[in-house]
Amino acid sequence: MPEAPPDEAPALHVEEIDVTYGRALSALRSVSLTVPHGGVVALLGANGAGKTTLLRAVSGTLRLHRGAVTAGRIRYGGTVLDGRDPVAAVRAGVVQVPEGRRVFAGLTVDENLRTGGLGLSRRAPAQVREARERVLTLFPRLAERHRQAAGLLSGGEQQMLAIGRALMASPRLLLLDEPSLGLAPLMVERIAEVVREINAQGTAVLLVEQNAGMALSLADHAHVLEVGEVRLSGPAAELARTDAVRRLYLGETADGQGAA
Amino acid sequence: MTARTAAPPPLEVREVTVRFAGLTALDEVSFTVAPRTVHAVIGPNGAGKSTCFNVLSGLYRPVSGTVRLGERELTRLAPHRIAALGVARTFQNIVTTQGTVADNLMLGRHALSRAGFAASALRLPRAVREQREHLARAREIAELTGLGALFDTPVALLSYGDRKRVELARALCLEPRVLLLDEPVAGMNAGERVRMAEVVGEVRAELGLSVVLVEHDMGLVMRLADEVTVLDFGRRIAHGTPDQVRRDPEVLRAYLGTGAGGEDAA
Amino acid sequence: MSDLLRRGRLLIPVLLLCALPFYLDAFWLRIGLFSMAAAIGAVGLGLLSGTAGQLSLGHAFFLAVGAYGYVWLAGDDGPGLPPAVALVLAVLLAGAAGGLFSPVAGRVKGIYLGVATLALVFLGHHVLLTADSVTGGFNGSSVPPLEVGGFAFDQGDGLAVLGVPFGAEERLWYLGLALFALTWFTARGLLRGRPGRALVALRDSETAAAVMGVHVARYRSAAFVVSSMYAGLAGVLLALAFRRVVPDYFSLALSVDYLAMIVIGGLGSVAGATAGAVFVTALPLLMTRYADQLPLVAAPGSGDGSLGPTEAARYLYGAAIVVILLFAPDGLTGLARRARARLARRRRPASAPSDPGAAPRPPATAVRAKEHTP
Amino acid sequence: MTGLIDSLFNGLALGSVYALIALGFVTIFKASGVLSFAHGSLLLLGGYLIAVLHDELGFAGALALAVLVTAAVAGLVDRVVLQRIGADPHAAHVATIATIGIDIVLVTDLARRIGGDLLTLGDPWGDAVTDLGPATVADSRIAAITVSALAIGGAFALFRFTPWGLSLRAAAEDAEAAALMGVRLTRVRMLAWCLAGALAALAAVFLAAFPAPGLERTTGQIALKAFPAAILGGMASPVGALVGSMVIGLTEAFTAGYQSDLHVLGEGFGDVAPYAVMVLVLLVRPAGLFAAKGAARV
Amino acid sequence: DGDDADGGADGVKAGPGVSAGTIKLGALTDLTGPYATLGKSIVQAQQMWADEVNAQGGICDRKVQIVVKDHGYDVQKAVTAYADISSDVVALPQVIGSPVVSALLDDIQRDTMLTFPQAWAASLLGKDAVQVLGTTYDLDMIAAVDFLTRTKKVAEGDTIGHVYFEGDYGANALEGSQWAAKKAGLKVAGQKIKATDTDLSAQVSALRKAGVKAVLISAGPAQTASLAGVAASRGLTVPIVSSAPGYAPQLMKTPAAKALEAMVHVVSAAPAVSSDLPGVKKMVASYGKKYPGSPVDSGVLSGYNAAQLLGADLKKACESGSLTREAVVKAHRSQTNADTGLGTPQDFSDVSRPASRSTYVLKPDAKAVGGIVNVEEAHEAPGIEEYLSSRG
Ligand SMILES: Nc1ncnc2c1ncn2[C@@H]1O[C@H](COP(=O)(O)OP(=O)(O)OP(=O)(O)O)[C@@H](O)[C@H]1O
Ligand SMILES: Nc1ncnc2c1ncn2[C@@H]1O[C@H](COP(=O)(O)OP(=O)(O)OP(=O)(O)O)[C@@H](O)[C@H]1O
Ligand SMILES: [Mg+2]
Ligand SMILES: [Mg+2]
Repeated sequence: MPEAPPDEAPALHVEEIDVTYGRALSALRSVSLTVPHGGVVALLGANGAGKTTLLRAVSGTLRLHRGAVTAGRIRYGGTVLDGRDPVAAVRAGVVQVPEGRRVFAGLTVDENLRTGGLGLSRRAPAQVREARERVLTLFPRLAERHRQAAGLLSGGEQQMLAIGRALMASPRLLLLDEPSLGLAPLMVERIAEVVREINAQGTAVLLVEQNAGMALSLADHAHVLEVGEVRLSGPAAELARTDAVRRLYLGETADGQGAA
Repeated sequence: MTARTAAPPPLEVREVTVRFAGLTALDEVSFTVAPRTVHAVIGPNGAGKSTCFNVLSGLYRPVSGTVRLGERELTRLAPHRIAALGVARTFQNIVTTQGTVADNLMLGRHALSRAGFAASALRLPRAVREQREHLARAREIAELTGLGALFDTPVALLSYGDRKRVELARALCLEPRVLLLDEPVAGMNAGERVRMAEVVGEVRAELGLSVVLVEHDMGLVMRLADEVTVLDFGRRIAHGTPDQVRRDPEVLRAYLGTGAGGEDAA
Repeated sequence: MSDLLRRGRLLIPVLLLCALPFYLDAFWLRIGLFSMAAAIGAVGLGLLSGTAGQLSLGHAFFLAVGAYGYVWLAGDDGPGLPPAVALVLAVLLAGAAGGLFSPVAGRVKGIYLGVATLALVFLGHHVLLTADSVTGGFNGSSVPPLEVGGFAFDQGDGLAVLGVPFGAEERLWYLGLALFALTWFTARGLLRGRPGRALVALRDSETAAAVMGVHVARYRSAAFVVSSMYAGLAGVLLALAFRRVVPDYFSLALSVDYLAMIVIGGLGSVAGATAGAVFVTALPLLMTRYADQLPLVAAPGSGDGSLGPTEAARYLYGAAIVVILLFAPDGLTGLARRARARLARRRRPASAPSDPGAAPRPPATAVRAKEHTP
Repeated sequence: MTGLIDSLFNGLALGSVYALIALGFVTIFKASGVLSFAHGSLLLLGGYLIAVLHDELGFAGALALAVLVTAAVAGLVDRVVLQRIGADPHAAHVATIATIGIDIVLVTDLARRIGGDLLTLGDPWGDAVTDLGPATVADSRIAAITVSALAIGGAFALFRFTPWGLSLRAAAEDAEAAALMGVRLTRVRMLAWCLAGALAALAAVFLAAFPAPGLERTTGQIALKAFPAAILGGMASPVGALVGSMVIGLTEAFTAGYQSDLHVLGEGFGDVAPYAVMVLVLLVRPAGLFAAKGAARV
Repeated sequence: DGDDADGGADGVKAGPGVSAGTIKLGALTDLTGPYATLGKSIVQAQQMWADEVNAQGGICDRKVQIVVKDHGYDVQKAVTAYADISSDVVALPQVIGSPVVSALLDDIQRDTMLTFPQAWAASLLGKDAVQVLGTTYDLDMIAAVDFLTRTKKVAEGDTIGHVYFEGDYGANALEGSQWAAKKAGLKVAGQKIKATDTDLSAQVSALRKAGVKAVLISAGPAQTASLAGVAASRGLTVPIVSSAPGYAPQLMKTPAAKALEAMVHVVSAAPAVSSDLPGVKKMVASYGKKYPGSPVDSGVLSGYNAAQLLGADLKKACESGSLTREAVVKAHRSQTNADTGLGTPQDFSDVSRPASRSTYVLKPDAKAVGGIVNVEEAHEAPGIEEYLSSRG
């Protein structure tokens, strides 16, 4: 298959895509967004807005859900991603951390990490070890449990593993689907740091979050999806100030317990 | 119909210990859930909260310690017996069955309905009537939890957050006296969390049940909980009202982090 | 209202089925009879494998229990009960046999149970051969005709209705029809009622089911018992159709056929099981009869290398299974559902695209929330 | 004494042939969740190819070619038919039934070609035997034991250590997540079928070789005996397949060898005993001896 | 179907399967199942017979026609096939597969459809319409034991093994061997096997453990080959005597051929196809001409024999002026010394007794036609009468 031409500053361009499930149910309508090289872009939206769907479209797993991109283009650097299989995405350096972790329950933590590199054509053991070191320094907890079956880890532990697993493929663009899902506040901070760190190391991030506070604090650019369409988009800081976002996603009017 | 009106008996957890190959997931944990209160169990990931739920609902057997609902000892009971006593739970991960929302809610009515194989096979009038009544009640509960519109949609087609609602609704269909919620609002945005919080508040008031709540959203915990128990590495490190707990240095260190409880409406 | 409509839609096929004996000859009636018997058995298996997700390769065994149970109970070397009573007892006997297996059926899951039940087929066959005082051994024994209120379901006196001679086939046809109707009614009641839902829950998530108050082991075994009872009934009907029972018929191949029926028909629905049963039963018989009319199929035994009808039939049958599943993984019912949806859309093209029929059920993977991701 | 040793060797030999087949079942099941009813026909295909080819190519050549072709056919069956039917493991039961159809077609065709003949595979062992003190063992048996030992070891290594093995196990756990990691689901799965096909062809050799008179149209049916073996083993690991097969093989050999002492259970109990044993084991361990550790939790 | 078609001009009363111009016979055979080889041979042999008869003007001035239905050893198919053809055939010169025969017994009796099953179990005796041709399995085995003792291969007090198929073939054979063994003061070590067991190592171990001096086998060719091969390789070089269905010429192409020639004898009601009975020679010759390339095995012989016997019955019925099924059965039962020149004459008058009691002893021989040669001419083993009366 055509590999992505080694492209110095690849960016993700999602151009006016429509997505339908089972030839009938339309989940996204002419959605566009761009993740610049090395940038962090947040994607907010209510349940069912289509956030996960968008990620599926990019990572090429729509087909597994009887879904398809029916219009528009998805390009990453030189590679066209829409209608391709996940391998193409991984090869191009785009790796998704699925919603709800989806670690391989029966495999040990170690083996889960090893699966991270599977998409890539042969890598030097040194590289692999390096990647592994990096992950384990990010998540010491995993090092402690590396022989345990992943299915027996706690929610948070699994989330770390899921991210770690993705990082093993040393992606250039990381698609995170609700990484804070079910994580303790402390851990949410950790993840936030991790995201920053990963980003600092040059990996772009497309971050789907319900925790708008965290998302907006991380992202430099943000989009808000509503029932399949982009409702708002702009610099994160600005969005954080619009009432719609404050009310719906930062839950401020609810009571004082808003995001910082 | 069968909404249990009598005040639920207290739920006492006494020195429960659970071990898995190598690690102690729960270490002599004790707490009591007073009738009609919301009791939050919080703690870092891997502290043992879900394990605790699994003990309460009979999925795990503790190596020592007891769990009592009133004078009934739960520790040795099979899950379905515990359910029959009116203890319902949701799962942190979503565990729904195939079929529509309705099907799932009707499963919730299982323990409350009687029709056996023979009765259903021969469609005896009482079985038919029973079915109709329970369906009606299920619909009410769906409305209550904001699933009314999705009542006949296959669960498979729902988004994550909606499936969470299905779980809550299914648990409520059991007309529980004690409701165990494992991270009910995970994966919802602030707006929806507020709605969910309201729902929990309502049912608690309406049906007068005790709620045990596991949640990482401190905002929600503060809003709902009457009492909070904090676990870390399977041990109970703090206990008290939300405000006490929230200021507890141990808790700050182990759980909330320097950013304090404020950071995470979500 | 809609209920009435549905009743109405049911009425037509029922009438049709009742009229058939006046137009079809023995050969066709026989095939129909076999199909109805198979359908009863398939519905039972569908309940177990389709609804409760418990695979069973032991169905042939329970068919045998039913068939032999009836023969022995009604026969002279048995207690020689009135056949009608024997029929009922035979069904219960099959149920009991299922019950005896419930320690396994309640504990063992999915394909493990499937292969475990293999044992039943072989054990059963072994017993049928060794206990020849009861079973008549290898040569089997002949089946006493059923009699209800003095009316015998066999060749009998040259009774003729509307000038059509009513032989065994015609009479048994109506018996089969009645029993099948019973099956249809009860099975649908089960599926749509409380037990059905509990079983589905069991299949999808044991934990969820248990926590919602389903007694896991009991329901597993209950499903097994019920399905064996349907199998038993099917067995009796088959015995009556054959007029003789022989051990070799109740082989593993038979079990496999039943499995094929429910999947080809479409899992989880009574209609599906029925459709599948007709397909799997009738097709090979018809093909073996008419294959020699196909091109390049020679009459049996003529010359070397020539393709005999049976072979041709086997080829076609095998191919048919594959092709159907290729184009309708959700079985014949799925095919029907989609066809109906397409028609509906043709009728009102403006309609919203998302009607249940059109959207293929999402893959089960999307459904099964993994139990292990906390 | 000699009786005992004899039965022991028969059992081991039998077991090791079953192991080759059971391993096929396990691999296929892991990769696609399918319980393959077409395995018997693949086995027959392999045997038939060797039988017709060994004259020109000699045994080794014929074997090599047969293994390749059978593997290819198995792979194609999966890729062209089964994966079209439904790649996700929960549609597996449909594919399972499809394998019945495939089996029917293949067997019918091969049976037509074989007719009533007893085909010989021209294997090097002939009816040679080796005298091991108390027992004489057919060389073909010794070969069977060695080969399957190697095959099992190889498969084990494949599963544990190679990327393919890892991909296979990952995909078995969660296809979508595996895909996200860049696992080529279709290819991984297809390769698994190829492996199973190759093993089937290999097994055919020993099923038709000496103590048996040759390859018959019905030889494929013996694959059935490997079902209980695979299940006993837990459908999860090659090791399980091996142990399960040995249990079945030995049970069969001993019950047959001591039939006269068991006639209380009725003559010919030997054919039933393996299944009886399987049921007993499942009663104690519902998911087989080497069931995948209960990694499920909530 | 020409039920009440009262014959043609010739005034012969006709019945089902008989019209003015043709007599239809049925064959429920197995061309695609485990007995495909046997089925093919019989079908071809009987077709050849029909052609010959028709060439000579047919029977009763009617052409003979055989309707062949292949059930592939599937009972359900067989039952449907029978229902399909029963109304327009007069008799069944071939029905393969004991389970099939058993499944059809009642219908056959009801329709008084003269039937020659290709199965030789004593359990099929005593049915008016069903005729087992030649000896039954048990008689063959009695002859086998007699052969072993007479030729001093075993002596009083020895143990002999008997490997037999489950089902009535094996069971009936075992009856015979056990009875004969008891008389000769021998012990029998039985080994029951299935048609799918083609590797008899375990059984051989068991037999060796039992210290047998000879082995009887009532199974299929594959099993006989395996038995001989394994026994030889395990140094259990004892005489083996097989029932007729346990041998097929194809075995001579297997590695076991040596062992077979060295150790095996076959007991059969029919002579070896290589025997020099004029009838057999003629038949073999014309079969070879008609079906070059098809092996000439015992199936051919028994099939052709059955056809000829039926032909005789039909002629007789014709002479008596009626070709109804009842008449055909009656004609058949009136044959007390039917000799086709293909073996021993047969007596069909007593429903409960085997039609013949004398058995040939044969021996595999790679070079001979049909891979087998006569060793002993047909003779009735001593004690047969006693056995039959004891069985009542
Ligand atoms: N497999 C599927 N088949 C059909 N429809 C689907 C499927 N998955 C999602 N949908 C529908 O597509 C829409 C978007 O779903 P999606 O999961 O992308 O929402 P989301 O933004 O991720 O919500 P959440 O925050 O709850 O995860 C929803 O209406 C959902 O019902
Ligand atoms: N079935 C099991 N077998 C082995 N270890 C287990 C099992 N279940 C839980 N554990 C371990 O027990 C510890 C507590 O797990 P638990 O799921 O209760 O944590 P938690 O408090 O729910 O965390 P989270 O908030 O992330 O859900 C974890 O370290 C986990 O690895
Ligand atoms: Mg989502
Ligand atoms: Mg938890």
